[in-house]
Amino acid sequence: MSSVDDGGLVQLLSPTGERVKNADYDSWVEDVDDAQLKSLYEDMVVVRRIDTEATALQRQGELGLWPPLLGQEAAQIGSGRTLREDDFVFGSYRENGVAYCRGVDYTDIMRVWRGNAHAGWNPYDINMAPSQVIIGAQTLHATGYALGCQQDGVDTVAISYFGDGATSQGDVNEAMIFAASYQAPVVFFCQNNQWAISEPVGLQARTPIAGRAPGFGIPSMRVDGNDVLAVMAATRIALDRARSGNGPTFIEAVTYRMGPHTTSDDPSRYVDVLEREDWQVKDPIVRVEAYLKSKDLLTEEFQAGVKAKADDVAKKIRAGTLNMEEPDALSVFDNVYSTSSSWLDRQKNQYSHYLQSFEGGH
Amino acid sequence: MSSVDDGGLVQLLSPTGERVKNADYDSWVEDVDDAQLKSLYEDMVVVRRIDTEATALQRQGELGLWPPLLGQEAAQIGSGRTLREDDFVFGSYRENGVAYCRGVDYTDIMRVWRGNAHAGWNPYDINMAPSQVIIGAQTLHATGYALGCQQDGVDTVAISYFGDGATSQGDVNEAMIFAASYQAPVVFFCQNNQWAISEPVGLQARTPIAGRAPGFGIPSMRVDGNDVLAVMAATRIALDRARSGNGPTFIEAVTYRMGPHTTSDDPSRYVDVLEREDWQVKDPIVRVEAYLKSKDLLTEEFQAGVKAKADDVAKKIRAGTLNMEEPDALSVFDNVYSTSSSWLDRQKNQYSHYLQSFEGGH
Amino acid sequence: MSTMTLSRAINSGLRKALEDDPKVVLMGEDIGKLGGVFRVTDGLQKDFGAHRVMDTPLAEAGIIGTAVGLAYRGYRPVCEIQFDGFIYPGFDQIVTQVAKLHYRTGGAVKMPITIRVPFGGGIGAVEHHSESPEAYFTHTSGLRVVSCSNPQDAHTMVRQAIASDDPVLFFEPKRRYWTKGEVNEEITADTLSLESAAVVNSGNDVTLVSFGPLVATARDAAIAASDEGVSVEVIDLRSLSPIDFATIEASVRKTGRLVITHEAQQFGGLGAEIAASITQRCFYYLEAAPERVTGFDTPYPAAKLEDHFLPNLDRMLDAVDRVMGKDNSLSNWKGQ
Amino acid sequence: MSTMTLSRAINSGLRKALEDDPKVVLMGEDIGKLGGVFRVTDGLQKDFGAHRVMDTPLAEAGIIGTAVGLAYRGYRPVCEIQFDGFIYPGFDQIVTQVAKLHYRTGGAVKMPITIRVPFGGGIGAVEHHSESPEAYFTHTSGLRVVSCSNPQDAHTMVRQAIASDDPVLFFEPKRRYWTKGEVNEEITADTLSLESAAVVNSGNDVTLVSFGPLVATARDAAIAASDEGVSVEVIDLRSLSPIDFATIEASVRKTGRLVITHEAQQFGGLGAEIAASITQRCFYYLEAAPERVTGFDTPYPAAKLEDHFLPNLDRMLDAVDRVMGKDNSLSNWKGQ
Ligand SMILES: Cc1ncc(C[n+]2csc(CCOP(=O)(O)OP(=O)(O)O)c2C)c(N)n1
Ligand SMILES: Cc1ncc(C[n+]2csc(CCOP(=O)(O)OP(=O)(O)O)c2C)c(N)n1
Ligand SMILES: [Mg+2]
Ligand SMILES: [Mg+2]
Repeated sequence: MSSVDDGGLVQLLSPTGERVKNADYDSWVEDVDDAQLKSLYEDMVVVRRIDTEATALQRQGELGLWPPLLGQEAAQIGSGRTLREDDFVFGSYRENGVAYCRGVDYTDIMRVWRGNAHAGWNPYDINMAPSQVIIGAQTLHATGYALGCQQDGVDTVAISYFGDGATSQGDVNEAMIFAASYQAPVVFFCQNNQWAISEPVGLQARTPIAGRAPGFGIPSMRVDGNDVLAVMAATRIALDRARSGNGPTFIEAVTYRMGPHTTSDDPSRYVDVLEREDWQVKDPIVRVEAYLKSKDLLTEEFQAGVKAKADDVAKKIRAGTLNMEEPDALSVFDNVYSTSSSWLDRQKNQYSHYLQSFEGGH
Repeated sequence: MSSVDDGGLVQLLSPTGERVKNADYDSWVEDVDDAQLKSLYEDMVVVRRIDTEATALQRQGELGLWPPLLGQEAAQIGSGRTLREDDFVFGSYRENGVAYCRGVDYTDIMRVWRGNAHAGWNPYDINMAPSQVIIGAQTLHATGYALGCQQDGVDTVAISYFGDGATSQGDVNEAMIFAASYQAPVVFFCQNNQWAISEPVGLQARTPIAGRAPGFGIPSMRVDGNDVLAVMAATRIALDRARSGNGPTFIEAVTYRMGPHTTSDDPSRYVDVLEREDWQVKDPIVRVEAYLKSKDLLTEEFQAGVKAKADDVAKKIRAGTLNMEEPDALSVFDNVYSTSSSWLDRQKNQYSHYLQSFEGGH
Repeated sequence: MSTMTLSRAINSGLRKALEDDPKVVLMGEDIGKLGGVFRVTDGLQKDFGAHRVMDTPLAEAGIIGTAVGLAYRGYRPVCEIQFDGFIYPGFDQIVTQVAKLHYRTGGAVKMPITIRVPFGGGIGAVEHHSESPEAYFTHTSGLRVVSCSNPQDAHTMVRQAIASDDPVLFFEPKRRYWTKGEVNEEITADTLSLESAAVVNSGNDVTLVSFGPLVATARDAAIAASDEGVSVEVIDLRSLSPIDFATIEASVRKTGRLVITHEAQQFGGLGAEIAASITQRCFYYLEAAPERVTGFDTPYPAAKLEDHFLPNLDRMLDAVDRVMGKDNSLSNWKGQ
Repeated sequence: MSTMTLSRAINSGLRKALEDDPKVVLMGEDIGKLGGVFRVTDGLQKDFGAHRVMDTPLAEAGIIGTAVGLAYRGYRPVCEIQFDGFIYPGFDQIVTQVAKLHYRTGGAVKMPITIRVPFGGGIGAVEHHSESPEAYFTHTSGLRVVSCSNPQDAHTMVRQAIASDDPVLFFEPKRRYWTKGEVNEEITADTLSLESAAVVNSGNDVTLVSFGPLVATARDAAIAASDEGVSVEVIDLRSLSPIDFATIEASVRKTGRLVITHEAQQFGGLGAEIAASITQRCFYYLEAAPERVTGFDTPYPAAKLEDHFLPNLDRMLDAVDRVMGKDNSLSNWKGQ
């Protein structure tokens, strides 16, 4: 179970919604009752709706950019929902579904993409770092944070999200080396969505990505990333290992980027439509829907409730985005340092004078 | 044979000089006849003598620094001797034994360590890059060079040498990723001498280093690095794989740094004498001596010849070092660019004026 | 001669280089099928093959480091860094290897590597997509650094950069990629020195030094200034290292006043070097201290604030007023 | 008060910091049992344990990147980079993360990371062991950069750096590690501003600005100059970013002449910023253009050539002669 490099893929819920038995993983999701299942479903539907709304907002010129998570809902909700409040998340730019699980204020998700701020939220409010644009850099931060937890003697875990492309960066490899060396309580969660912009995963790795970690002395799992239960189980195994002092774990969640890299991207230049269709049938939400149906849980009432929730969130996001306050001109100088800097103070002062010269009619 | 991660160590010659049979590796050294064996022995003795001489020169103030290769003779001679003239070596600073195999002018080995130049030799004269101080950087150069060979359609191979500590650097991991992705004809030769200055290999890697490469899709071998025959066999396997278009190979040569990191180092602060004694009995030269003896090849005449050769090389090195020409003052400005630079020309011109002002009696 | 965008002009320059020399190879993230996120390499992989236009794994140190190896082997790699802010993982290989190998080997090993970097702001992007890191490289001995401001230069200079036996950092003004202009593709790489600045607007009162994306703004500023009776000479540096000081010096000896503008942060930016060097060379000609109009000494801000951060026409004119001793925003400034 | 070497003074400062704040952790290569290649951390792992004085795997990006995570968690990491030339693999984490996180998060996340860098030449070392990379960091907004020149400052400043909530690059003049001086270990971190320069020699004719290893040389130059009747005021910058311009300005208003010296390459070095800024602030007080005495714009050369590369007393005096209008090496120079 713990060290996979044969390309095997853990799956607990088949694309058609059958529950697949797995002796090693089942116990980790046996508490997932009907209510929990329904709520996982709701979360996935809601984050997909957020994604659609954000894409629409971008098309309408209200956002500068949006990186869709379409297709990766199970990977993000399945893992995000297993985290404890005190755990700390270090993601890339695409983990808006995870941020949702962390209880982020909806509007905060949009600040970065509207161009109002570099960080949408205060990391300490939801124990999640802001989006990280430098590919892979956050994996080291997670490792360092985990070292801090270890030194503090608490069983808090750091988790880092990153893509398949990111695994080529030196930082990600160094993060594994540091984590292994100190047995840091960190989870490396790789969403292998098959693409790094236009580059297929095969360019980064000729063998399954999950096969790398064992070479660093880190156990790894390769799971169906479109299977919310498999993702949950794997994440719980990893969190449990970290909490109990047994060090890092690497999870490869095999999924697919159903949309463009970002709203600026044109995947028609490089994605084979047939490949996309193959993945369409593996949709993470559809299979839970089928499973719920097989359990007679997909009532009209339930579905209406989910839809209402999604609509409500979308509405709030839209309103929050449109009503977002513009940053103040002079705030460009704020928070460069935590204390004052003679040089920067002077520069700010001069620019403030400059701005005033217009008001005064220069 | 090709993918080792169980910690097993290939050995063809035991510490006491017995020839150990190995079905997978024997064929790769079956051409090593008595004459070759004797010459391998001679090379190891000579490079050890170079090492001793250089250390003495440093103690006498004739060199600024020297990084001994004491204990690593088999790793360097065993691999260095298998290379073809057109193969290209990218080493660190410790591969002076490999440089010897490449036919370097003896004095050239010393230029860097006397402080006369940043590179001892013209890389194209012996197809070996100059010493590289930035840990791990050369592994990418080897990969790029190998890509060039691939594109040129020749069966030349690039080989990169680096230490156990280097495996923690992002560059080394990226080199493996690029090499695997393009199936570049490159050999990654790691001399695991158990130490990175004062840090034991366990800090860099909790599991055998050779276990990493397979995760990147690169076959690896873990060999007794103090066994010149095992090293030869492994290197030949790797070279053959590269030449025949089957991509990169990783070799971990398990050896021991019997001396200090450099002449500036004080290992008594961190090395356990007992550990050192354990390795003393695994000496790479002693075992070949025993093997030669068992074959009645260790005649007095042969030994005298080897000693004479070693003494001669040492003498030449000493003379070459002491007679090395001092660099010309204005050469500090040479070769920054391959063409002239208006800025630098002016600076050189001014400094030349400055120097003249002393002569003129300023 | 044909009309094309700046990005197309680079594309055509790369194409010529690939045609002219089989040792030229392009490397980078998404430069193949996609043609780069700015389409600068559009169509080149299709025409020259994946071995000459190589999509690389996602690792900048890997890109630069393998380019070093290719250069050792006699190739002339042209590396694309996708955005300015992503050059830092490759910084070590650039500074310790690319810049130093020719010196290290006493001239034995050449490093004819071109590193193309779309740089600068003004496109409303997220963090790390709008930076101007040129000063890190101009302070690094062994590198040449250039930046183009118009389609013709873009075309000619990228060919010169590739033809140069020295490593060249080639900074492309990304917000001007869509600027159109006439391009003569017959100009060969050896026609021009890679070190020469261009006087793009003649004037007598103030010398305004600019490069890359701000040359257009500087020219606009010169026009606006002339409406107020101030004659501004605009210089397009083109080469950022070395700098063609002779051209600036000649101009300042005439005007007696110098303003330098760049998007990069001011402290230790290229403007400091130009101000210091010109002060030294033209001390007795200067009527006022050189002024700098630059980005602020903050990280590049969120998109909604970038119009404040970026030098614009008004800030340039204000600096022109300052060196002219005219009424300006700091006339009544009491600060330290 | 006790007499100690500069390296010992830092050691004692680190010890105090470890004692005073349980959140202070030291990280680096060989800093544990070995005590660092310069023994600056000698004995600290023994006394504070391997969890507070951590030997790290051999990877600078890893060191800085994990320090960022520790800072997120409320720690105050003090990272040692073994030699100046090895900071570049960590450059991306320093520039894109350490420098920007406080700004990125609108002040929510503090980065009280100290990065200790033994820097500069003069010790006869091999390549990459003698560099002065400070200008890369002073040009990076969000970082503070300091350098000490004597044991007392070394002790006080390392404690101030660690106590600062901002990230601080702490450049240690490695060739002065063995310089001895009186150190008062009772001075607490908050006694002094981390931004103040010191006038270490008063004078009236020329202001000579220096920092780190060259302060001692500058003081010697002042003595030599006074023998020739020229009175040189020597300033030790201490803070390289921001720079205490008020102190330099006051001095230059008095002397009217400025010479700046540093070991780093000249083009785009810190000297350019000082010359440019002081020219702007003191234009009407300057009697001559500011002069710079620096390393050459070459990579750091082989040890046998470093005495040429490094600024020394004679080159400083020659620059003093230049700003004084006295006979000097360039008096008859006909170059461009
Ligand atoms: C250091 C760095 N290099 C390049 C980029 C440009 N870039 C942004 S996203 C991306 C692809 C990332 O792919 P992956 O890691 O698989 O994540 P995904 O976008 O698929 O979630 C690239 C190349 C960057 N942001 N940072
Ligand atoms: C980037 C970089 N960081 C740190 C150093 C300092 N340093 C020089 S050698 C060395 C240890 C190298 O260990 P290893 O890779 O095992 O090679 P060995 O010296 O044992 O042959 C270190 C840390 C360096 N040269 N380059
Ligand atoms: Mg991906
Ligand atoms: Mg080693």
